[in-house]
Amino acid sequence: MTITDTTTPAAGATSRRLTTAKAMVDAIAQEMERDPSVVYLGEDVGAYGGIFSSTTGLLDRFGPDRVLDTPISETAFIGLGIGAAVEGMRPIVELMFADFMGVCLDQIYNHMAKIHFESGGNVTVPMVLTTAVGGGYSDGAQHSQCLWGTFAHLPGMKVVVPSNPADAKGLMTAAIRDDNPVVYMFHKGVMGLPWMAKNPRATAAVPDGEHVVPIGKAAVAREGSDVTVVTVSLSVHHALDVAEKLAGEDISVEVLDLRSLVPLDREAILASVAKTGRLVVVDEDYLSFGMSGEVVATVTDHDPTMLKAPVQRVAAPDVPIPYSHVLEYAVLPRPERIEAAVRQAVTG
Amino acid sequence: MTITDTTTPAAGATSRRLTTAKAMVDAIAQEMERDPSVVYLGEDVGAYGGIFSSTTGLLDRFGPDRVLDTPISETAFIGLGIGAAVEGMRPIVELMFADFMGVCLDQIYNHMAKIHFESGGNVTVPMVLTTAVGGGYSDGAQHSQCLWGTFAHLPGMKVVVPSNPADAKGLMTAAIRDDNPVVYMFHKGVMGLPWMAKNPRATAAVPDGEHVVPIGKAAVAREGSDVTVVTVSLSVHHALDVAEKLAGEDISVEVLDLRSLVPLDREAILASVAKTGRLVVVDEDYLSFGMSGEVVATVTDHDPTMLKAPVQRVAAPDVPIPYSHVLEYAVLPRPERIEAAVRQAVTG
Amino acid sequence: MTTETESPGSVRADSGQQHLDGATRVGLYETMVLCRTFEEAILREYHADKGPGFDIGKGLIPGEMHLSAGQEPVAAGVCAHLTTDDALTATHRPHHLAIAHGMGLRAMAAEIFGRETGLGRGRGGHMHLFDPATHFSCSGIVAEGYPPALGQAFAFKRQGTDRIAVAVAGEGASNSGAFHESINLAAMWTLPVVFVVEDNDWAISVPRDAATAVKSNATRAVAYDIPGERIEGNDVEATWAAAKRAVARARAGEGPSLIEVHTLRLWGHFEGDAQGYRPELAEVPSYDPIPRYEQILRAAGLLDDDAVARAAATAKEKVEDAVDFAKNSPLPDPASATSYVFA
Amino acid sequence: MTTETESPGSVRADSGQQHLDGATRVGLYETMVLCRTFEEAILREYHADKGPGFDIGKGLIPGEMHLSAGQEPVAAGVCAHLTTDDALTATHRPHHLAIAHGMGLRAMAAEIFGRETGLGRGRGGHMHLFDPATHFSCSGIVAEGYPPALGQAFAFKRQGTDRIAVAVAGEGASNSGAFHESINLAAMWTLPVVFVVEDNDWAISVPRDAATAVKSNATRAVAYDIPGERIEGNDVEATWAAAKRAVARARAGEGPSLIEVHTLRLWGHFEGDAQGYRPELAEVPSYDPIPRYEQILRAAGLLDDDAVARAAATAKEKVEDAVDFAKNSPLPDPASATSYVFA
Ligand SMILES: Cc1ncc(C[n+]2csc(CCOP(=O)(O)OP(=O)(O)O)c2C)c(N)n1
Ligand SMILES: Cc1ncc(C[n+]2csc(CCOP(=O)(O)OP(=O)(O)O)c2C)c(N)n1
Ligand SMILES: [Mg+2]
Ligand SMILES: [Mg+2]
Repeated sequence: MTITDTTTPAAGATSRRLTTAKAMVDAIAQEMERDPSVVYLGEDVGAYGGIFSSTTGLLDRFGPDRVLDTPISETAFIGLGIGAAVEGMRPIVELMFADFMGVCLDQIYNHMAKIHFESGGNVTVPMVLTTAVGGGYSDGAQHSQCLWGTFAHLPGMKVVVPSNPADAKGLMTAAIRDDNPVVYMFHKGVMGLPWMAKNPRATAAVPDGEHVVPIGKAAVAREGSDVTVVTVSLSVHHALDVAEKLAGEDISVEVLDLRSLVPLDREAILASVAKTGRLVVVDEDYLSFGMSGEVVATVTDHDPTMLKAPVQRVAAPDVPIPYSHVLEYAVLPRPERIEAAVRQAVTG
Repeated sequence: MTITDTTTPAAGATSRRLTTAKAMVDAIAQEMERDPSVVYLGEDVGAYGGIFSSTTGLLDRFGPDRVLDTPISETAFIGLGIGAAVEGMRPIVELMFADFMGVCLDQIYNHMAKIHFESGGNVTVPMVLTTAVGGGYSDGAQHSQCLWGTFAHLPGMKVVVPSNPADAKGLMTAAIRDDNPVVYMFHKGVMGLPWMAKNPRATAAVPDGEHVVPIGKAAVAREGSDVTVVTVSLSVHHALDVAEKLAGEDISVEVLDLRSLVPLDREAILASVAKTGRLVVVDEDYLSFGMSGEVVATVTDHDPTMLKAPVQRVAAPDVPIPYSHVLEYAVLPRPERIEAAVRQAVTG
Repeated sequence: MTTETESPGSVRADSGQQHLDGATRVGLYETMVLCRTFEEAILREYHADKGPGFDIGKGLIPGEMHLSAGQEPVAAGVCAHLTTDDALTATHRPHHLAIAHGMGLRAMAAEIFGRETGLGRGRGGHMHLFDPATHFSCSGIVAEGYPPALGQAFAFKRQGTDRIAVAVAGEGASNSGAFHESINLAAMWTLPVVFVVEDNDWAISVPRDAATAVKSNATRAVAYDIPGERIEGNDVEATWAAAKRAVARARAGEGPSLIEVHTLRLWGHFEGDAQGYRPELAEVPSYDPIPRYEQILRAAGLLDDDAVARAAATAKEKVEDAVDFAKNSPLPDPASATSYVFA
Repeated sequence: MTTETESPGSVRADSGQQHLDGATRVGLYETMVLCRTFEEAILREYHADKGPGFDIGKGLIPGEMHLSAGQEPVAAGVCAHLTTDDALTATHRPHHLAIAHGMGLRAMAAEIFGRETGLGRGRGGHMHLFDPATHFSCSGIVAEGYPPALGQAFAFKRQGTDRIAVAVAGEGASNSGAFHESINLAAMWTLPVVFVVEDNDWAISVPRDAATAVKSNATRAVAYDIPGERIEGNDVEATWAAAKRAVARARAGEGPSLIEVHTLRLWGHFEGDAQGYRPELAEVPSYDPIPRYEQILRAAGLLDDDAVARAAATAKEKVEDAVDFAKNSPLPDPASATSYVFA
């Protein structure tokens, strides 16, 4: 077993190159093998293997008692997961798109997230809620959102947002073993799906065997000294691309992959900003009242004078995600917008 | 008619002293009188008059065709409001507690909030969603939340949060007349209910006749020069109490009542912080990924060097609202916590 | 398979008395008395120090208080067939069900008083009673207590036991989405759940007739192809009999059933509710099911003055012990207010 | 009140042909052909430039694409009774309903191509067609198109008109909370709504039998005391007849009805769906309702080769005109990406 808090597998461990989706399934399969109380439920998670390949092969391997297709009754089947978790199982329940949270958010945030607290710690809800997020392929305003800011605002659930295959495996293993509810938000654009444009980083080395990435530790995806880019998920890939490009111009960009919003690794944010004094936050979720503000406030809670220049926030500008490609790309934090923000930060 | 962007009624207008609840009803009744397309629907809004007196007397005055008790089917009746608004009515729909949003958020944020955008501006949804928020009376984790950060994060709806009777009336009038969906969040603690502890400010002068407070303009509830407290709703009352108290010690506190989160009056925040250089954000909603971070980021987007000291954020510390009075008061932004934060800000 | 499946929507006329022996009948009575005694004590303590006037946030028991007086027949009739290994999910009005299901009164009372010794260390309050020992839970969100019961039933089934889950909601809740989704899923997966609807005619101030398109929620069982029964008259014995069938069906692995009991909200929706909207208000006390059942058992020779007094005294003793325990328990430490968010 | 109320859950055997005159029957056929022709054109354009390989985000029509081929009988049969003053709310699979309801093909196509001339100026896309002219809307969230229809019906009723709203969802949607809440509320408030369930046997890869506890959703009408009918065989004329009754009832102020049509998903759930989960895949094309209806009308002497060719040509012309219009329309200006959030 490897335990790592960086994206590089521990020395000595063997590894294979996998897509993020396969790495995620790898973790689930290993945990299902290890622990009979792990089951996976959701829509089209059986024969279909998950619309975004989050469960491919699991039905064949573990059968319909462990991998269950549900009716389109998110409130009922997420609630079912909660009750099963309360009775000692470790269900993984898939909400097909995070955009659908509105049909079942009561089970998620008034029950899954609060029971442990309301019970004074006497009841645990060891459940993983997996859900697909993100846009970039013209799926319109109801199928393209990230919404992690919404989940992270509501206390009682951990919120994990992997950006790459190794983390997808390691964070999934940690999520399943966690005694708390964990929302595991996978961006379609990092899954490495054959039918969707992807960054080359969506396929990478993944440690074999057990691999755990502790929840709550950010990763310095790239070290740098001039400016800090704090981000998560697909935007990590874009930020790394931008950092590589600007390295040629002697702009040294540090990219911090938060990996989870809850817990938020505030120390890592402060450590990086202490070094660079310049901050760009890249968030594919909506700009206002979300992650980008929280990252900024982490700094100003501590010491606003760490910031040598205005913070650049690159996010979806408080507009529903438009369908038309040209409009969608105008609102997403595409590399061009990130690059412009980084340049602004270093010159500002 | 008076149009005002301060909390003081325009000179010359007559006024009466009303509770916030009565002021809200006053606006609704005037608009129902004026516009037959205005209806009010929700649970217990008829004979009961609204659990928090949001509709007292309306049934008697306008009859059951205009003031409609609904089944406990929030998804259905909020959706009904949306469809009616699309066809030219101006429904006001009450979600009894904001805490219940999870049973109907899909209608709210995937439909009410997005239809105008998705239709390229061709369809309008002139609907008001009223909802009670806030704690302080031991109603536990599912009935005490503010959650305005959640609503404000999701684009497409205005989010109004009145703190006092005159604004409650003026913002309600504006909300009903607005061609956009407006979420009108009234804190139980500002309603002036006879059966709940209240701040004396919950009863105040309210202009007679038509009274409109434009949505999106913050109010300087108290001028000051040493430190800015940015807040909303019940916390405005507490902040004013603290400001009064500290005035005796020659600490001059400016209190900014945002009045709406969407639109957010960023100019008002910047103007005040430019003057004081010190910022305290008081938010009864959860600390992280919410309003407090957004207020801070408003400053750092512009110029972080405006901040002479760490920002103090006084909010619910990412914990579900506890039932037991001693615990609840420990997590709410009570005057003591605000006072301590203000002192820290001015000395820090 | 019980006979109800043949006609799932029909209302059963026989109250089932023939199945009950004397001890069981007296037991039902005693359970009802214990529930009522508890509620009366809470009522007293709740109002003891809300004044001057009525301030909901004041007193030893602050906050909303939904008491269940009048609905004891449901709790007694259903829970008689359960052990504490079975799960029960209740609503914002949970006390009678918690007590009938065997929850320890001390920890329950202490939670209602917001004490560190409470079931939830004072974090939950009266709408949030979580008791791992009796697999009891409740929720303040209407109808949203149904879905978690499915998961408890799912786990019990997986574990190869005959344990079941009972999910309770009010008639108002039967128009919520969670009701529909839960029953369909339980039916599809043949989960050992008994769905119970407590029809007390009111959802706060909204009468059943203004909210529910059918006269009987048993009719809705048809929509899921499961047995459904409606019990009229707040009849504890008929409830007992219907629950017996439904519980047996669930334990036998035959899947869920739905039982609606026409019961009575003897008091207001919550304390402080003046009930101005309730036309039959003056008559309500005359419908109280406990004196009525007492008369029946007296007539059957199963109760006399002595037995009635003994039941009252026993209940009083247990309840006052719990209330004393609660009042003498420490309040939580404010410094611990942020604990227990995560395990 | 129509006779269905006597036995709301029963399946009607008569397809209603006797009510249809020849022109109506040919009209139904032509509507179906128009819908199909549109879908075939979208299919062609959608796949024209997704390669190399298949990249869902690429091409003139990017994103998810849910086509309705096979479900034309529902659209034709229901919409024949509507005018564009009536409202219709559809699902993620909306094209057939939009077309049968009279939506302008140019603005519709332009929206699907993401153009500034589209119904939503390219903001919405194929799951978000909003047309004030025909009171048409749709939603990508399963079952959540039902509630807004209630409000349209509510407004129409208030306005004293006999306009109605039709709400359409798939059989998979019938297990969602919004389905239940909406029908109950419409029944309670006697709203002029016709609820339609398109049962195409599948919810993506999940078969109806694995999701819905009853064989017929008409049965669920019982749970709301409204008439319910299920049409077997993807029968456009039976659908027409059932819709006629339901629409008349709604217009007469008698309240909602529920109609389930057993229809056919001729293609994948969305484009790119290999349908490996679908055992009967090979036979599916043989169930195509359009050739089958064509045979019936030929046998009845209402269609011949010429008429069939004419219908095809007319449809093709309209559709290709719309597609050309769309392709020749300007893309939105990226600088306007943040417009239209607020009015
Ligand atoms: C989803 C939701 N909507 C509204 C409420 C507010 N509320 C609390 S109890 C209640 C009435 C419930 O009626 P019923 O289900 O009949 O239960 P009863 O109170 O009669 O026991 C309402 C509307 C809530 N708690 N949750
Ligand atoms: C609330 C919600 N859950 C899940 C989905 C994902 N989803 C889209 S279509 C679909 C299947 C819908 O099945 P059905 O209602 O039968 O309609 P059909 O696709 O067969 O026309 C699912 C699960 C969704 N859009 N909304
Ligand atoms: Mg009730
Ligand atoms: Mg289907």
